[in-house]
This record gives sequence, C-alpha cells and structure tokens, in this order.
Amino acid sequence: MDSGSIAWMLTASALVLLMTPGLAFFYGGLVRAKNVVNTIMYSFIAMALATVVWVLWGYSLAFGPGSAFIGDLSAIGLQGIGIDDGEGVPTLLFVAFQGMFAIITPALITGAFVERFKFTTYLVFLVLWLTLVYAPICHWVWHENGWLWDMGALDFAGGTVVHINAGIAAVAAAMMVGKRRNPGIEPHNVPYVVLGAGLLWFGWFGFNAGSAVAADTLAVSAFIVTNVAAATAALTWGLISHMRTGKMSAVGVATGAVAGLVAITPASGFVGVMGALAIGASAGAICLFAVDIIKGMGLDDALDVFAVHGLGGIIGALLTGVFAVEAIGGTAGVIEGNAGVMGPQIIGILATLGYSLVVTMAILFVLDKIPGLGLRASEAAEDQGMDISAHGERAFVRDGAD
Amino acid sequence: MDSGSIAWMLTASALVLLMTPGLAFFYGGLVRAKNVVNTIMYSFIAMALATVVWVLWGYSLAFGPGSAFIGDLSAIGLQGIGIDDGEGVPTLLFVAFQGMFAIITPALITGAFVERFKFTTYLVFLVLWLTLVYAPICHWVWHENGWLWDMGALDFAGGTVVHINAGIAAVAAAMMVGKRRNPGIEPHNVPYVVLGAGLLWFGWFGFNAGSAVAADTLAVSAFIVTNVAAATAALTWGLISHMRTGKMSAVGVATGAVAGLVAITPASGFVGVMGALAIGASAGAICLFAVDIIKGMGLDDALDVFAVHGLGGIIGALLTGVFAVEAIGGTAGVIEGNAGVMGPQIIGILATLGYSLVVTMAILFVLDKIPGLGLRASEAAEDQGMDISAHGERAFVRDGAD
Amino acid sequence: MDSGSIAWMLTASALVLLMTPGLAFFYGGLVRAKNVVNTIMYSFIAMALATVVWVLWGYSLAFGPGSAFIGDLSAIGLQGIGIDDGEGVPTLLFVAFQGMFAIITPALITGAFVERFKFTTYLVFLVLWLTLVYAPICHWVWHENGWLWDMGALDFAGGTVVHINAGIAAVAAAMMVGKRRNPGIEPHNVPYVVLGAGLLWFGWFGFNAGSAVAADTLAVSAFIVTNVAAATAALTWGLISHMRTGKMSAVGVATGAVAGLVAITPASGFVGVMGALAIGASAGAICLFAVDIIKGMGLDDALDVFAVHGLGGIIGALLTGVFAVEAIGGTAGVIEGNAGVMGPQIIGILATLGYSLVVTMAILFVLDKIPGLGLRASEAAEDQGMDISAHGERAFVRDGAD
Amino acid sequence: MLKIEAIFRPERVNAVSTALLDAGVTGFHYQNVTGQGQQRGVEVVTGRGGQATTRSAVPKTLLVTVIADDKKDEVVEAIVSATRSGEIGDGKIFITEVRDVVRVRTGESGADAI
Amino acid sequence: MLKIEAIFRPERVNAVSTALLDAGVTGFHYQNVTGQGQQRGVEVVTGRGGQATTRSAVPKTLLVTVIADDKKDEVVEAIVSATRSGEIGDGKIFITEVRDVVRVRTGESGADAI
Amino acid sequence: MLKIEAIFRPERVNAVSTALLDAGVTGFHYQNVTGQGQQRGVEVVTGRGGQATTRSAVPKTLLVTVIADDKKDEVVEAIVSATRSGEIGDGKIFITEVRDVVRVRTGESGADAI
Ligand SMILES: Nc1ncnc2c1ncn2[C@@H]1O[C@H](COP(=O)(O)OP(=O)(O)O)[C@@H](O)[C@H]1O
Ligand SMILES: Nc1ncnc2c1ncn2[C@@H]1O[C@H](COP(=O)(O)OP(=O)(O)O)[C@@H](O)[C@H]1O
Ligand SMILES: Nc1ncnc2c1ncn2[C@@H]1O[C@H](COP(=O)(O)OP(=O)(O)O)[C@@H](O)[C@H]1O
Repeated sequence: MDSGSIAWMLTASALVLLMTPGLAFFYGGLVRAKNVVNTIMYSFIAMALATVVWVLWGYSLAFGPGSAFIGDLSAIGLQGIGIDDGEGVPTLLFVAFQGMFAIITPALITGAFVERFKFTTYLVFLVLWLTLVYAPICHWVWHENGWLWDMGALDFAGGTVVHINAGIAAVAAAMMVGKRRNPGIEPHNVPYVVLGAGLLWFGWFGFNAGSAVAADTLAVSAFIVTNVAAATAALTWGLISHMRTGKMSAVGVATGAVAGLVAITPASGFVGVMGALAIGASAGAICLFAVDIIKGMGLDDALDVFAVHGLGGIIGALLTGVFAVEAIGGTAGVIEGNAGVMGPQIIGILATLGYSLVVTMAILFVLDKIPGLGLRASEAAEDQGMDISAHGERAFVRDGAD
Repeated sequence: MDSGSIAWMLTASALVLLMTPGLAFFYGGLVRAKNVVNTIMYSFIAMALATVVWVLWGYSLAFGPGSAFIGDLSAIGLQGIGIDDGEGVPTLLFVAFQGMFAIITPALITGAFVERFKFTTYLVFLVLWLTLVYAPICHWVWHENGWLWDMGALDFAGGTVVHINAGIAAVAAAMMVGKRRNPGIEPHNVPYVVLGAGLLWFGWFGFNAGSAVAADTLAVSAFIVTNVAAATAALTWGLISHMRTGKMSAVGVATGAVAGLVAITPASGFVGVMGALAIGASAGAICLFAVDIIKGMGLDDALDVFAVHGLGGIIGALLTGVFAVEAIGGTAGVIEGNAGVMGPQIIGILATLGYSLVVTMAILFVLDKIPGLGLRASEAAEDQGMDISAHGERAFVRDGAD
Repeated sequence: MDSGSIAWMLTASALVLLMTPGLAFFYGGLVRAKNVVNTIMYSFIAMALATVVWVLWGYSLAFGPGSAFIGDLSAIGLQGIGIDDGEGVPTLLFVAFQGMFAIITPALITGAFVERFKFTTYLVFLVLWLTLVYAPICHWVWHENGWLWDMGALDFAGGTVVHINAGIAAVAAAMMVGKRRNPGIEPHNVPYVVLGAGLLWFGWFGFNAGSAVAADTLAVSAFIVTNVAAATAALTWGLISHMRTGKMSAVGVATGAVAGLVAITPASGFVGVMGALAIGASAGAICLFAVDIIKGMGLDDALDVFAVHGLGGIIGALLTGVFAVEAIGGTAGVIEGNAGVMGPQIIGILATLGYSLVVTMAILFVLDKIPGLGLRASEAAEDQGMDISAHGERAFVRDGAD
Repeated sequence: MLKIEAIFRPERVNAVSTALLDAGVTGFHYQNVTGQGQQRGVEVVTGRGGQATTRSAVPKTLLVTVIADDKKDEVVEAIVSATRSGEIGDGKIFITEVRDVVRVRTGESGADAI
Repeated sequence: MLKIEAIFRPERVNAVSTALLDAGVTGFHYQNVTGQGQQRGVEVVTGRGGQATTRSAVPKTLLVTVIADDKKDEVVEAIVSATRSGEIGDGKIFITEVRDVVRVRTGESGADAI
Repeated sequence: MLKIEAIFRPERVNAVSTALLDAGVTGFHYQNVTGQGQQRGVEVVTGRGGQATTRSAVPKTLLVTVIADDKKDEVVEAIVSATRSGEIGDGKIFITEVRDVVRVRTGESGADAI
C-alpha cells in the first residue's frame, strides 16, 4: 500500500461526493423557485440511497468477477473484503470511490424530469436503475472481465458509464414522463447555477484524476487536461453565446464548463493538453447547438441532460480515440496513426446508448403501471410546485412572519 | 515522517475547517431571515476565536501531559513545538487538525440559543467554555494520561468530546437563556440547509478518516463507514418522515445525514460496514423521534442540538461498544463477545454529560450576572431580528434601492 | 517522484481553483442584487480564460528561463513538458498549481470596477494583463533567473505576485474607469459574503501550504500559520468594528479573515505561530482603517481591493522580513537579527507597485480608445444593472411567474 | 378610471397577462403576496420532518391594472376566465375608483395617461 | 365596502392575523415593504464594519383586507391593538372605498364576495 | 386625503425618496413589483445562452404615499422630476381618494394622522 496514493484517493473520493451537492445547486438554480427543494433533493437523496444500494449489492454486481456482462453476488454487503485487501490502495477505498460515481450518475438523469416527476417513484427508480442499468454497464467497461474492457474500449473516468448512460436515460425519462405543463423561461437563481458549476469543477478533479487510482503522473496529467477542457469549453460556449445574443449568459458559461468536463472524462487518462483544448472547444460548440436542436424536437429534457452529458460523453469518447497519446495512457489514437482504436469506442457508445435507453424505458414503463407509483405528479402538485407537494417545504420564506 | 500521511492530514484539517462554514449554513437556513447573519456568525467567529484560544493555551491544556484530568501550560503559545517534531506526521499538523475540532464544537452548541443570545456574551462564553469544558474532556478521552483513555473508553473521532459534549452544553444553554418570544415554524432557506449538510458530509471525511492521523487502511475504513452511516441515517429519517407526514422533508433528510455522521463519529475507527448500517439506521430513527419528544418537554433547544448531536453521540458511543470489530480497530465489541467494552463507554458518556452540563451552566450563570454581559438580547433586538441589532446588517437587500 | 507530495499538490491545486468561485461569492454578495451575476462572472470567466492563456503562453512567459525580467516562449502550449518530467512532483503539476494563481489574481482586481465595467473589454483586459503584468512579475519573484528572486526577496505564496500586484492594478482600474453613478450602501447578500470567505479560507490552505510544493514539514508550518493569521485578523477586525460601531459586522469579520490570509501569504513559509499572530493582528487593524481612508480619498475601489489585498500584501511582505525564523524557512528576519532582509522586501514591493500601476494604466488607456471596446458600460446599462445588460440574466426570479 | 386589483394563484400569472393584453389593457404590475382566506392553506412539514401542520397563509399573486371605466366588465371577465379553477382559493378581484393618472414620461394626465 | 391597508412592524404579522380572524374578517393578504416615516430608521454598519450609518427606510409589513363598511371600527381596533407598541414606527392604517368585489371561484360580486 | 401610487424604474428610488422628503411628505413605503406596459421589455438570454428573447415584464418599484389634498401637485411634480428620463418605461402615477387614516401609535385619525 502506498500512503500517498491512499491520501489522494481518500481526497478524490470526498471530492466526487461533493459533486452531488454541486449538481443539486447547478440543477436547483435552473428550475423555478417553487421546485428548487425538490430538484435539490433528487440529487441529495441519491447520496443516501445509492450509497446503501452500492454497499449492499451494487458494488458486487458491478465489480464482482461474474461474466462478461455483469458481476455477481460474491461481495454482497461487501462481505469478504478485508481492511487490508488490495494493492496500491485498499479495495475498500476503491469501493468508496466507485460508490460516489454510483451516486452522481442517477442524479444526473434527474435534470430531464424535474418539476413534474413523482418523488416516491423516483426512489424506486433509482434502486432499479442502479441495479439493472448502471451496474452492468460499469461491469462491461471497467471490470477486466467486461466485454467492452476486453475489446479495448477506452473510458478513463466514465464517459460511457456515467455520462452517455445518464444522458440517454434522461431521454428515456423525458419521453416517458412527458412535458411540463408550463415551463418557465428563466432560471430562478443564477448564483446557485454558478455555485453548482464551481463545486462540480472542483469535484471533477477527484473524478478524473482519481480515476488513476494512484497519486502518480497519470493522475497529474488527468488533472491538468480536465482543467484545460473545462476552461476551453466554458470559453467557447460563452463566446458563441455572445456572438449569437450579444450577451454572455452566465448559465451558458457554467453549462459550457460542465460540457467540457463531461467530454474530457473518458479522455482524461489518454490525451494531452492539446487534445484537451480540442475536446473542450468541440464540446463547448456542439453541445450548445444541440441544446437548441433538441428543444426544437419537442423533447422536454428540462435541463438538457442529453445535450450536455449524453452528447458531451459521445464527443469525449470519440475524441479519446482521435487524440489518445501513447506516451500518456499507453494507447495511441488516430492522430498517432492508430485508427483501430475507433471501433471499440463506437461500439461502446452504441452499446451504452442502446442498452440504457431500452432498459430505462422498460423500468419506467413498469413503474408507471404499478398502483400507487406512476411517473407523474398530479397537475395540482405541479402547479403548486413540487416543493410544497412532495416535501411540505417552501425553499424561501421571507414574508412578514419570516 | 510519511509524506502520504502529511498529505492526507493537511487535507483532512482543511476539510474539518470547512465544516464550520457548512454548519453556519446548515443552522443559518433553519432560522428566520432576520436572524441568519447572526446564526452564521456564531459559527464563523468560532473559526477566529477558537483558533486563537487553541494556539495560545487550548492545545496545551488539552494535550499537554498534565494529570489524568487536564493538560498543563507546557505548550502555551505552542512553545517548544519545533517544525520537525512528531512521528508519522508533524506535531504541528496534529495541533492544526485538533484545532479544527475546537472550532466546531462550540459552534455546534449555538444551535440551541439562536435568535436570542447576546452576541458579545457569546464571545466570552466561547473562550471560557473551550478552556473549562472542552479542553479537560478532550484530555480525558484523547490524551494517554486522560482517565477515560486510561480506562479504555473508545472514541475514535469525537463522539463524546465533540458531540455529547456540545449536545448537553446545548441543553444547559437552552435552559439558561430561555425560550424565544416568537419562534417561527418554517426554515427561511431550505437550500442553505442542504448546502450546509452537503459541506458537513464532505468535511466529515476529514473529521473521521483524519482521526486515523495517517493515510492508512484504518483511515480508509473510517472513510467508508462514515459514508454508509450518513447515507443510512438520511434515508431512515427521510422514510420515517414520509411515513409520518406523507412528504419527505428535505430538512429531515439533511438532519438525518448529520445524525448519522454524529453517531458514526466515535465508531468510525472500530466498526465495519454492517455496523455502520446499523448505527446509521438507529441514529436516523431515534434522533427523529427525540426531536419531537424534546420539543414536547418545553425546552427551546432551537435547532435540536441535543436530539441530533447529544443523542446521536450517545447512540454512537454505545453502538461502538456493540459493533467494534477487532480486525479493524484492535478492540472487539459485544457482538464479538467482549461485553466488557461497554463499561468504559457508559462511564465516558455519563462523565461527559455530567461535567459538561454542570460547568456549562455555571459559566452561563456567572455570565448572566456580569454587568454589561447577560445572556439574552433585549426584546426589541429579538423582535427586530439579531442581524440588524447585533451586526447592523440585513442578510438580503432587494428593495428598489437594492 | 513522491506520491505523498503528488497527492498533496493535486489537492492543493484543486483547493486554489475553488478559491475563485469563493471570491465570486465574496464579491458577489457585496454588490447590489442587479449586479451579482456580472460580479460572479468576472471571477468565473477567469477560470476559463486565464487557464487557456496560461497553458498557451502564460506559463512559458512566467517560468520559461528567459531573462531576469521575463520568461520566454520555449514552453508555449506546454510543448516539451513530458508527463514524467520534474523532480519531487511532476512539472505538469507545478504548471497546474501555478495556473490556479493566474486565475485568481486578475479576478481579485475586478472588485475595484464592479457594477460598471464593460464585460467584453474585461475579457481583453484579462488576456493582456496576464501577459504583460502578471507573467513578468511572477518571473521576477519566483523564477530562479528573476531579478527579485536573485536579490533574495521573500514571497512564499504570492504576497507581491498576487496581492500587491492585484491591489495596485485595482487602483489603476478604479482611477481609469471612474466612480459608480449611484453606489449602494449595503451588500445585497451577506450570507454569500460569508460563504465566499469560508471557501477562500478553505482554499487558501492549498494556496499557502501548497506553495511548499511538497507534503513536508514546511507545508505543515505554512498551513498552521495561515489558519492563525486568518483567525487573528478576523477577530481583530471584528473587535475594532464592534468598538467603533457597537455592532460586529459580519462583512467586517469576513473581510478581516481575507486580510489576514493576504498578509500571511508571503510569510507563510518563513514565520512561526507568534509571527502569524502579529501579522494577523496588524493586517486586521491596518486594513480596516485603510478602507475608510481610501474611501475618503474619493477613489471608487468598490470592494476595497487595494485596502485589503494591496495593503495586506505590503504588510505581509514587510512583516515577513521582520518575523522570518531561520529554523522554518532558512532565512532569519529582523527579530532574529538579520535586518538585511528588509531591503529586498522593500524593493520587491516598490517594483511591483510601480510596474503594475503603470502597465495596468497603459493597458486600460489603450482599451478605452479602441472603438467597440471602452472601459465603461453605458449609463443605461449601469442603471438597469449589469446582469441584464451584459448577461441577459436576472440573478433571482421570484415573481408570480417564477 | 378604475383600479382593478386581482389576487390569484401564482401559476396563473402568465394566463392573466395574456388575457389582459388581449382585452386591450395598456399596462399592469404584479407581485408576490401571502394570502389567507377560506382556503384551508397548505400542509407544511415541521419538527424536522416528524410532523405536518397546516399553514393557513399561502403564496398568491396580486396584480394591479388601471383602466377606463368602460373596460371594467371586459377586464374582470378576462381575469376570471384566466384564474378560475372552481376550487377554493381562486382569489378575488377588488375594484376602486382612481381620481387621476399621470404618465411620467409625457406629463399627460387623466384618461390619456392610462 | 372598504379596503383597509395597514402598515406595521413585520414581527406583528401573526398577532394581526389572529386579531383579524377573531374580528371575523374573511380574508387578507400581506407582503414585505420598505417604509419610511418619522422613525429615525435603523443603524446599519458600512465601510466593512468601520462605520455606522442610519438607514431611514426600514422593513415593514403591509396588510390589506377588504371588509364590509360596518366592520370598520372593529377591524381598525383589532389592528391597532395587535400592532401598537407606543414607539415611533408602529405604523398607519389607510382606509379607502371599494366599488366592487368579485369572487373568482363563484362569480359572486358585491358584498357577497367579500 | 389622497393616496399617490407611483410606479417607476428601480434605480430612481433614492431620488424619489429625497424629492418626497423635500416636498414635505411625512412617510411612504415602496416595494419591488414586476411591471408591463408599452415598454418592449428587456432582452433575456434563454436556451442556455444560445438564444435571446424579450421578456415583456420588467422590474419596477411601486411607491405609495398618503398626503393631504393640497399637496397633490407638489408631490406629483416631485415624483415626476425624480423619475422622468423621457424614455418609454418611465412609469405612471395613480391618485385615489383615501377616506381615513389612523396612526397606530397615537390613535389619531384623519388629516392629523398623515
Ligand atoms: N376580504 C379579503 N380581503 C383581501 N383579500 C382577500 C379577502 N378575501 C380573500 N382574499 C384573498 O383571496 C385569496 C383567495 O380567497 P379564498 O377565500 O381562499 O378563496 P375563494 O376566493 O375561492 O373563496 C386569499 O388567499 C386572500 O389572499
Ligand atoms: N403618509 C404616509 N404614507 C404612506 N405610508 C406612511 C405614511 N406615513 C407613514 N407611513 C408608513 O408608516 C410607517 C410608520 O410611520 P412612522 O412615521 O415611522 O411612525 P408612526 O406611525 O409611529 O408615527 C412608516 O415606516 C411608513 O412605512
Ligand atoms: N394601466 C396601467 N395600470 C397599472 N400599471 C401600469 C399601467 N400602465 C403602465 N403601468 C406600469 O407603468 C410602467 C411603465 O409603463 P410603460 O407603458 O412601459 O411606459 P410609459 O409610462 O413611459 O408609457 C409599466 O411597466 C407598468 O408597470
């Protein structure tokens, strides 16, 4: 065991945990004031529920040896993992670190269905989705027995497992739950959006540089390219926003940063600073236009989860193949003459898109039919705001009585 | 010296420092809008005042060799602690890390008397309380000469020293300062409460995993059980809240997370994941019911400090004895057949409750008598709000003039 | 390479990054509600723009060998820096860490011209200022070829490079852009100010203890003196505020903490705890009085950048020379009998003040003349608020439509 | 000239705006208020999630528009149709007389200024 | 029908609510406003804590209730007794005539709609 | 007694306050509202920065002061001069009659209570 790597991975795990409150504020600021508590709770409760699922059976299904398609129940309740097990860093630390990914991935999906999804159904959805969608895809990509790992698909920190997966599940959810009755046009709290983006950016260093699972030069490389891609995408989005509207939207710049962070995620252990600049610029530009196009298609993916995370993840997965540098991550990319790397990348993207879309829709279809559950809050609840109807709380109380 | 352990302990110290702004927002969101600045300042000023007390004499009283009951003045002003002193990690790093605990403990108490306590008196109280209550109890439990340490009482990260201590001091303070004239029924800002809980959860990794004082497997174990207990308690509290009211209160879930974090604190270096699940579930359920019971008793412990920290700490201290695993922390618990561990735990709890209650009341009694001090803000100040009366500030200015 | 040092420097870099969102809220809370998005964006966009400038040419100009006055273009686009280069920690990690300093320094300046500066011009200003002011001064002080380094000027973490530099640039900016038409008298959101100060304090551990560029005893020493100086200055400021007004302003305490953090910055690797107490107390007192004096001089340095950062940096740079302890940083100060240390300190301060003032004014003079740029937003934009006019956003939307 | 003050559920404000503009109203302003009437109120959770209580005062929107006398019925009708749900809590409309109106920009007064 | 507008200290809003319900009022609404009168204002700290200044405009609550003419004295009395402290800044009550009232839910108008 | 309600651009509130005090007004209160009139509104960015749209409702400040009848012209003039920019959106002043005023502190009513 290396104490330096333990130190870094403890820190990285804490950083990734903080991303979820960050997401809560990023999303929470974007909705209307009557839905902010609900939106925040979609994320925050994932910290509770996903952690419990993860230690009980999620980790085992994702990282148990199992087959090429899914793990097994050998580590259920983390049984058999001793405090001193593991090489480099303790196995329990890997469990903790990976558990933070299992928290944020379903939380990302919630951006699609905010302001109308039934909260109790969401809790059931979260458990099923982690079990039936997240754990298998995680196993495919990151377990040495997984079929995508085996094929050589590159995903350093979760472009497919986390972002494409959540992005397409968001499409499924937006389709199944339907449009909001009366969507707002302005975010209710822009500072919250920026605070959330700031915490996400900060936490993402744990996400990407932590995916080296060591305090080594690869972690350092992942760290710096993460920063560069976030910066470039934020700038690109901001400048295009300014060119199109004459004003530089703060929400746009914050979203651009997130799009850049998403896109660099799969690439962060494989590309250099120049690759990161290209990936950031691509994500900043493409995701911005995608937001409008998808809105135009009539899908009420309320907070643009597919445009930012789905598409950002796809851009990142593809450009990982293009810009991979052998001296960094051990695999050469197209630019270094290795076109063969693209096949597994494309297969990984398609498999994730297909599997997650179908199974997410199936889960939601079933939940919609179960008496007492159902996907959609009542019209009265939606009109009144989800904060009062689902949580019995008003976000901000400032009338005479305070 | 081990650079990995230094790296982790630097990080952990910073994380624990951040818990106090987290607490400021957790508490600040719960009060009415006219008292939020004051509530935040109770915590924030502790970062200033407790740090100064700690380096001047607090550390020496707590960790100087002294007797079984209190340290001494040998390290006053940190004299005699060289930059290279210490094993594993430098002594100065231990001083810094422990100093963060001395900040948050008195800040926790303030939840009991928000919206009415006189701010200047609070400053004096803080100095006296750290000196007369915190430093001795810290010495009893964590110094090798301390009588509770000597007896074998287990408190990995501060269940007695921090939480039971602050919780019972809160009872003393609520009794001495009396009820609010006109308490509100709704928190003024639920997002602040969740933000605060998020920062507390994040920082608590430093609190608990940092209490290993090394980047080792014990720190890792403490890290993961901390996360599991927080998650389980948040979920338990949320589900019971939903069963009782039909709505899942965000404040409830956030409070549940804190209760879980409190309860796992003494246990975090001794129990495994299964113990953490049990501790989290117990704290989530018991503290929730205790909130109502204590309110029913007519004590205006405004933000439920005793129900969450006092009782959470007691639950944790007892269950540490129950669930301790020898392979983890070197001590077997009741479940592993060592019933003898319970005696010191119970004695530790009772001693802390008794000593802290009596001395805190004595301090407040004296402060109440001192001309120019006194415990309670004037009625006019309380009506107008403590922000204007004690700080000359309004939290939110949004009228025409901005 | 030492994994412990890598772990700490990864963490420290992330911490310094977080300071900029912290600054965004610190500054954002101080302005009026109609300008908070704009104020936040001045900082947030620096995370994007300064990062890109830094990796493209900023690092090379600052840390390329070059001459005594400026680096060179040898590392443009970070070319030639391999993933395994460096000793102790990888060179790329030093690049990343230092890049965070290049983000926050220009962001600090913005406090001078909030509520009226043209946002697009700011983007151009930021690029020019980093290139023409920040990179050279950074080279002077921190590159072994730099003339101030060579002379033995002590600046552990950026008292001159960051704070004096930003503080005097703020004076230049306030002079060039002129006064606000209609300044407010109260901050619009005090909790944001404290949140920002909390994040700054937290992140500053990375700033100062990270400047040891290793997880060693020097980092530990820098950590603890940072905490002590922040605490002492916050307390000093708060107590003087209370003596003068009868109330302890939260904004005052938060500002005091920042002043203390500024002042300890150059000293943090050279002084001990007693020095830190003295530095904190000096900064807390002197900067408070300076705020009023400078306001009285009619300069609309809106958020007191010079009083806090400029003067705080000067106090720190001077007292570094006074309190330096040979056993800590290898250099004795005046108190240890080495008066010779003061010369380079004073020269460093004067050179930074002079160079930054002149070149910043020159940059702004030119930008003012360029058609389509110009320094000042229109009167209508200023009246309406910069949020709507520059970003097309309202910070808080809470009318019927939400 | 009449001042029409309408109090209704906040989620109706866009519908009311549209209806008023369709009815030819020249301007209006609105704001959030807290209202209490026959509506039992909303259930809020207290005691940190352990108990629920009914808060009788609920968020409402108050909109004010000043109109010429002859527009009264049309405007009232427009508001009613945009806000009526048939449930308790739909709100009320109060009508008062206005003595004079001044348009700041031009100095016009009386009916011309509406 | 009369409109009663009362402006008072924010901390009195619960007392006023109770007093009005006791006086048989059918509904009301209130909101935060900034008020300026003879009250010298509140002392606020400026200059980052270095100086104090008096801000003459202070937070107040404005409550509006529409009542039948014959309830006037009772309602005014209720408000006065719930808000009077005897210190400057207690506030004022303004009474205006209302021409008509409409209850949206039922379409009732006039006194029935109050 | 007259109630003067003035709606104007928020940045003018200090100027209006000063002008009113100069005109001898005894008190007033104001609050933020959202207003819609001839002003085309403000351009806001939507679609996460990709598009701009005009939001017709804009932030305004509503100020209310109750005065004696003979002060009407002076007060209207004071407000107009403090708020007029000549651009659309300057705002309007509405004048209504007040039947009675009560000063809570003293119980005075009528003109004495203003
Ligand atoms: N007499 C009144 N004066 C002022 N406001 C009133 C009055 N009566 C009702 N309101 C307002 O109208 C709202 C709706 O009234 P309520 O009695 O709940 O329903 P309904 O109008 O459907 O009978 C209340 O929340 C309150 O704000
Ligand atoms: N003429 C007025 N028109 C409108 N509001 C007024 C008027 N006079 C006073 N007020 C309001 O009443 C509040 C209390 O008035 P003030 O003169 O301070 O105390 P008092 O009513 O005790 O004499 C003020 O803050 C203001 O909001
Ligand atoms: N008939 C009206 N009733 C109520 N408020 C009005 C009315 N007409 C205008 N207003 C208010 O006055 C503000 C300014 O009016 P507007 O028509 O934009 O400009 P102007 O007064 O310069 O013609 C509007 O935003 C609105 O809030």
